[in-house]
Amino acid sequence: ADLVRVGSFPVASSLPYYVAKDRGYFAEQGIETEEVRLMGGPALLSALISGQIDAAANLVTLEGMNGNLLRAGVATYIAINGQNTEYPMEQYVAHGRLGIETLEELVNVDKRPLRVMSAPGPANMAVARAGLSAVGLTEGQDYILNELAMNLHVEAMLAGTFDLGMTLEPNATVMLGRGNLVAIESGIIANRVIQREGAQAWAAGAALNQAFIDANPDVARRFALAWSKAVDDIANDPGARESLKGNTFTPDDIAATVPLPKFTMIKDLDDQDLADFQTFLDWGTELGLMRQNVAASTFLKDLEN
Amino acid sequence: MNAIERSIQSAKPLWGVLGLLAVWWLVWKIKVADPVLLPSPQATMFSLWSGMTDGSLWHDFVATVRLTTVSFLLAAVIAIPLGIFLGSSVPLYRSVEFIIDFFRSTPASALFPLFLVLFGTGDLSKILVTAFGAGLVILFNVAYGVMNARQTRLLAAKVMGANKLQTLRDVMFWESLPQTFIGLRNGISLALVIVIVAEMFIGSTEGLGHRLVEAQMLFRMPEMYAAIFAAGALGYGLNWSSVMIEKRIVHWGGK
Amino acid sequence: MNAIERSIQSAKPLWGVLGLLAVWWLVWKIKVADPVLLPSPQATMFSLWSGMTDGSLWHDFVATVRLTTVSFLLAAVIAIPLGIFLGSSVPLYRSVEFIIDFFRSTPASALFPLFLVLFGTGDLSKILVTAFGAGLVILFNVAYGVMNARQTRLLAAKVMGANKLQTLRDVMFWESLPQTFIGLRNGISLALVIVIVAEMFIGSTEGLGHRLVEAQMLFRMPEMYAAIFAAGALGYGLNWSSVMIEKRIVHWGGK
Amino acid sequence: MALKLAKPEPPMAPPPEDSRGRNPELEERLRWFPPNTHITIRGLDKAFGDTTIYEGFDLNIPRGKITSVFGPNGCGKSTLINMISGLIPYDGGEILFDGKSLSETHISYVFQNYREALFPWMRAIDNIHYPLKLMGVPAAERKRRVDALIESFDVPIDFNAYPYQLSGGQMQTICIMRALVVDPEVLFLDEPFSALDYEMTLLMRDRLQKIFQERGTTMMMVSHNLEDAVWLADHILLLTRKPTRIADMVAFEADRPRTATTVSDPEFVRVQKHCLEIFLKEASVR
Amino acid sequence: MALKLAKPEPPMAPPPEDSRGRNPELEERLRWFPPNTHITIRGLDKAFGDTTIYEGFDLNIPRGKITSVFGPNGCGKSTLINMISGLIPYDGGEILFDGKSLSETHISYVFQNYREALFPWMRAIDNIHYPLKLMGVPAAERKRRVDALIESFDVPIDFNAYPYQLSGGQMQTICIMRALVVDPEVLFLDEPFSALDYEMTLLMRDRLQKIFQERGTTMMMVSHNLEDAVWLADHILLLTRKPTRIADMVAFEADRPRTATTVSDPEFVRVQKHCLEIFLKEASVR
Ligand SMILES: Nc1ncnc2c1ncn2[C@@H]1O[C@H](COP(=O)(O)OP(=O)(O)OP(=O)(O)O)[C@@H](O)[C@H]1O
Ligand SMILES: Nc1ncnc2c1ncn2[C@@H]1O[C@H](COP(=O)(O)OP(=O)(O)OP(=O)(O)O)[C@@H](O)[C@H]1O
Ligand SMILES: [Mg+2]
Ligand SMILES: [Mg+2]
Repeated sequence: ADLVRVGSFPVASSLPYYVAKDRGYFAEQGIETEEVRLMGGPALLSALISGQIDAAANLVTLEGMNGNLLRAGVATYIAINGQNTEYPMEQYVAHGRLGIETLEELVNVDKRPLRVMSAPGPANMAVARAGLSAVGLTEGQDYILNELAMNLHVEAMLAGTFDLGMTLEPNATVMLGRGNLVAIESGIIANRVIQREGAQAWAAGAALNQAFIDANPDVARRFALAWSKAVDDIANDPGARESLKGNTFTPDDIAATVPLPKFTMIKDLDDQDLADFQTFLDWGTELGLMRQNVAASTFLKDLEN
Repeated sequence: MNAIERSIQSAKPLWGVLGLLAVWWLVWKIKVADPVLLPSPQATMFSLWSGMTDGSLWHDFVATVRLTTVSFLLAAVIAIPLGIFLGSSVPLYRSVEFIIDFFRSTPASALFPLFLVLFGTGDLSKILVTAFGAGLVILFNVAYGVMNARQTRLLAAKVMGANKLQTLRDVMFWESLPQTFIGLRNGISLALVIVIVAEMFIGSTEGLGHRLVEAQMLFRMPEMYAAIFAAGALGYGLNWSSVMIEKRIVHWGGK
Repeated sequence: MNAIERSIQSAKPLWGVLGLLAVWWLVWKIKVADPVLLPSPQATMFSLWSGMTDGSLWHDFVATVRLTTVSFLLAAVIAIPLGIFLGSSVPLYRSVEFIIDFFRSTPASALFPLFLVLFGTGDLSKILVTAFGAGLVILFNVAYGVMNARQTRLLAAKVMGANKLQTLRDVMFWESLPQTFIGLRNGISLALVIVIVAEMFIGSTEGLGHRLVEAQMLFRMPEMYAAIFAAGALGYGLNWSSVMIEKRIVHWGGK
Repeated sequence: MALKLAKPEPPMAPPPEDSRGRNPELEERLRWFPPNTHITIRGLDKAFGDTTIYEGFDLNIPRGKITSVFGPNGCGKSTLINMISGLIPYDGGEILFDGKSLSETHISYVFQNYREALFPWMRAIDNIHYPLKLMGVPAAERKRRVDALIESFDVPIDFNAYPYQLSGGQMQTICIMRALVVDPEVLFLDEPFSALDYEMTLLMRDRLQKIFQERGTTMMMVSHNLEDAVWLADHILLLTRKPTRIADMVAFEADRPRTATTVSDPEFVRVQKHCLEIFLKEASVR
Repeated sequence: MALKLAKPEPPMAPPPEDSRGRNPELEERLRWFPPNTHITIRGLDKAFGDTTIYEGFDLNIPRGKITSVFGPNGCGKSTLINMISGLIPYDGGEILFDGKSLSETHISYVFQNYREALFPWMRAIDNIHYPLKLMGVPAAERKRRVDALIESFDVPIDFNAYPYQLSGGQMQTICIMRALVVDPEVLFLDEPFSALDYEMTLLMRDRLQKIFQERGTTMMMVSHNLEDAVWLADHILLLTRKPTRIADMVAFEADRPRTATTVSDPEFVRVQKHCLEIFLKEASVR
């Protein structure tokens, strides 16, 4: 079998990889995968650039595109994940003591400045800021934003250290099930950055290294096919969620219900999706999260044909 | 000293364990922190026990012990002779001190990217970054042990015609031995810390660090604290072995 | 020793810096690692320079210095007397050794949740977790310094009628001072490490750790290595201050 | 094992007599402390591992007298005064101080190991000041006493130097001065002149005698120099090889102050000769 | 500043004569090394900080003789032999060894600080073995030599003890034995008998003389005991207070082997008295 080294960050967004593996879709395609666990984007991107892995099961698109600007094609996406209110990923959770249900109600809260927590990294911080400035709050004056490592989110919110938190799944589901916390808004990028009804934020996805694709075009094609099959399963078969257990940081008790992003193969993107993706990337560039503009479609590859 | 006294003597460490558990229990009891966030010692000990007996915690424990031991031995084997050599000449040490203090003061987690790039994502990277971190601390302690050695002993060796190498091996090594053991104990704890952090932040599929992060992400608090407790107890155990070895070797301390 | 010799002498640390940069340059030049991942020293130094002059790096640098200093001083003020006290009685030390070795061997990052829950995410948490970690290392070194003190000196004080407190203050403190300084230097580096790690993982809007993690996320490698370099150099500087103070105080080392 | 406190209390008021005119308290006291005894050692046992140094060792150390201890290397002289002064524990028996307990008695000790007994972090002068500081003597008074002592010794030492900057003999001199400055009730000296030059030895001998005459300090001095030992002593305690016994307790009663000419005194010569004979008989292994 | 090597090479082949029948090499050599000189010191300077110890100090140490050094505390005796044996640097002047350089010469040194000079991690016996090990003597031969030495000394010491388990005198004995076991060409002894008892001192004195007679070792011994100093010496070097000068170099030529009765020899008494007079004159500050 052909070997593909896959960098995986054990979160729900990597689910297609685990489904394809668990259900033998890679084996069907004559592919053997070697899983390399790496915690987070920078490590995945480094490993892609240095050729230690051929694929990343889940790489944030802003980070991947940043990598592409340094070395074109290191993160060539074969599938990307959409997230919005329907497919919640990033979301605001408020402490019950604020007594609010929507982000807009924050203006009525007396407490100033609010203590706000964000998922770590400049991109997440920017998302958090985007949401708060959209409802008219000013950083420093109305709120203090702290970034916090993902593994500390549940504790920090439950302990009441923060009034408001911009967290990701599955942390949101875990914390909402346990304490005096209220879900406020999900799909923040779609709602507050792209600002189009029904838009998807294409914030992450599965990527192959272009060098690998060039060297093994057929392996890459079969890899994409297996991936595609897993994506279909996830959309249509709730049983596919079984693969969350044990493989990812998803508690078993919420595996059946935890929200998942909309895993989408490149061939299934329409023009509107590409436009939304471009809007997202441009926003990143504007904020300095990416060093320069990049055309959304350049590093998206439909390998299935 | 009779047998009872002796067994009370040797039960000393138990007081430490009990003290720790007692404070913990108290903190938990008076609800300084939400019990969901800080589980009771009982619950943690139960989780520790079940994790050890069902083999899952035991497996991670063994994985961490293995990595720590290998890294620590590698560090010690390189750092002790090098430390004696560098410490034997103050000007020499001063000229490399920048590098030593530089890397001693850099978090291992900041060096992970570099080691990942240079040595890949496997255990090798973890072993090397750990040995590097622990080795520097050992080196630093050994070198200072040598620099603070009693002059008369060095002069005695010199006048007997010991050459540089013999002085290093027969005098400086022994003179610095009490300090070397302090360095080894600093190093062994640090090795454990770095291994765990590496298991936490470099991807890992086993080890206490991996277990810790997983328990944290899955919000299994007793399991998380059980992993921490296992790590701390392991650290104590490794230190204790070192004390036992030191006791047998360094009989002249303070004399 | 004339003026030129003396200035060569005092330029010793420079050799360390140059050596480090030279090895780095070489590694970069022969492309051991992809240059995108490991930038050249020139590029890094340039980023360091521009970061320092445009004030952004400088600001983070100062924030880290502030936290480190406060935490370190807090640690030293508590750990030195406590270490002397505990070290003055071996059985006493043995009975708390478990706790000391336990926490010395637990990664600070594993303790973040606890400190976070107890003290929030502000600077207080960071200062306390840092002081805790650094304090344990200082304590450990001081206590061993006292335990390895020369018996004759203690007996001399005893026979002169010094009470426990006076022996602690006038003899054990001084006898353990060379070891205490080694502990302080271990502690100061560790304090810096923990502060940076805390800035990386506990919420932070400034500091070298925050800068490091941000540069890493944005994949700005020269900026990341500039932050690491700044941290390492800061560590060296803090150690150097400690050596200078030690030189003035501990004049009798090895005699 | 900690040191025992003095057992029989000193009779402050005249002790009560019983019906038959006997005074049991006084008798008990006299059993322990024959008149003029300062320190009583009874049944002392001490061993290091398998090596027995003392076994059932008895000794009375007279009050207000100088007792010289003379014995072969390794017989246990340092061990003995270390036990008396409470620095090392003993395995059995009793060491009792008449009048006050050890902890209430002001003792001074000049260590055989003079190098390590000084505090290298203090200048020589501060080393001498230190025991006074411990006693809580105010700074001005302290300075007065130390200055007086230094003046009376008049030795060419830089008192502002640190111990490790001094020669062996200078260190030993500082050790002696540190022991004397506190005006102790009991003074132990373990080979106090071993590193001193000829003149300095005579000076120190003389100083010790002067202080003894002025203050009546009980002194116990170990010396390998028989001339020094006899010259200073009221009694010379001669010890055997280990397991250590008392070979003899020789009195030397020449008038004080003794001078340079005392050594040619026939009594001095006789005592010295007698001691040497006993030493050679008891100490020799050959 | 490092020690200089011997300057004039020893004449291996007969030195060439120049046209006028003179031999400049030999002349140069004789200027530095008068016949029978082993170590030549010329214009030696040494100061510690502001305190000058030696300034332009000249000395010839004869080959195959015992030179005793006698001088007041702190005059610089230890400093002098430390400089000669290359343990501490000097500020100016030259110390030259005739024949070989210092590094080629086998020297032994008995430190005044006998406690720290022993290695506490080795048993007493291993401390004695150690210098032989350094010389690369094979184990069997080493054992033979050490055993022979121990037998010839016949002292009641537990050679399996660690140094810190020994008494002061026992430690010093081990130090002396360690120095003697290697059969050195030059032997430095800094107050080697200071902690020894009467009998042990006589024994050691005697042993040193025996070794000296058998092997002709050049010896330089510091002692504060004039009897020991004169008894052993061919020359007694008398030093003044610092800045240190040579007060006198007194010869004592009594036949060897000298015995216990030598000390009543009129020549011995005369030399001892003469030395003491000079010492008291030169050393006194009062
Ligand atoms: N810590 C120890 N462990 C084992 N043996 C010891 C220890 N200390 C002393 N000894 C032994 O006890 C004996 C007495 O020692 P001590 O120091 O009292 O002798 P000393 O009479 O003072 O001799 P010196 O005149 O040489 O100073 C010696 O034989 C020594 O070997
Ligand atoms: N490291 C030093 N720093 C400053 N001064 C020193 C140092 N070492 C020695 N001295 C001084 O040098 C002088 C000579 O010291 P040295 O030890 O040679 O004397 P010595 O003749 O051996 O005396 P002793 O008979 O007491 O052993 C002394 O006055 C001493 O104070
Ligand atoms: Mg003794
Ligand atoms: Mg000397």
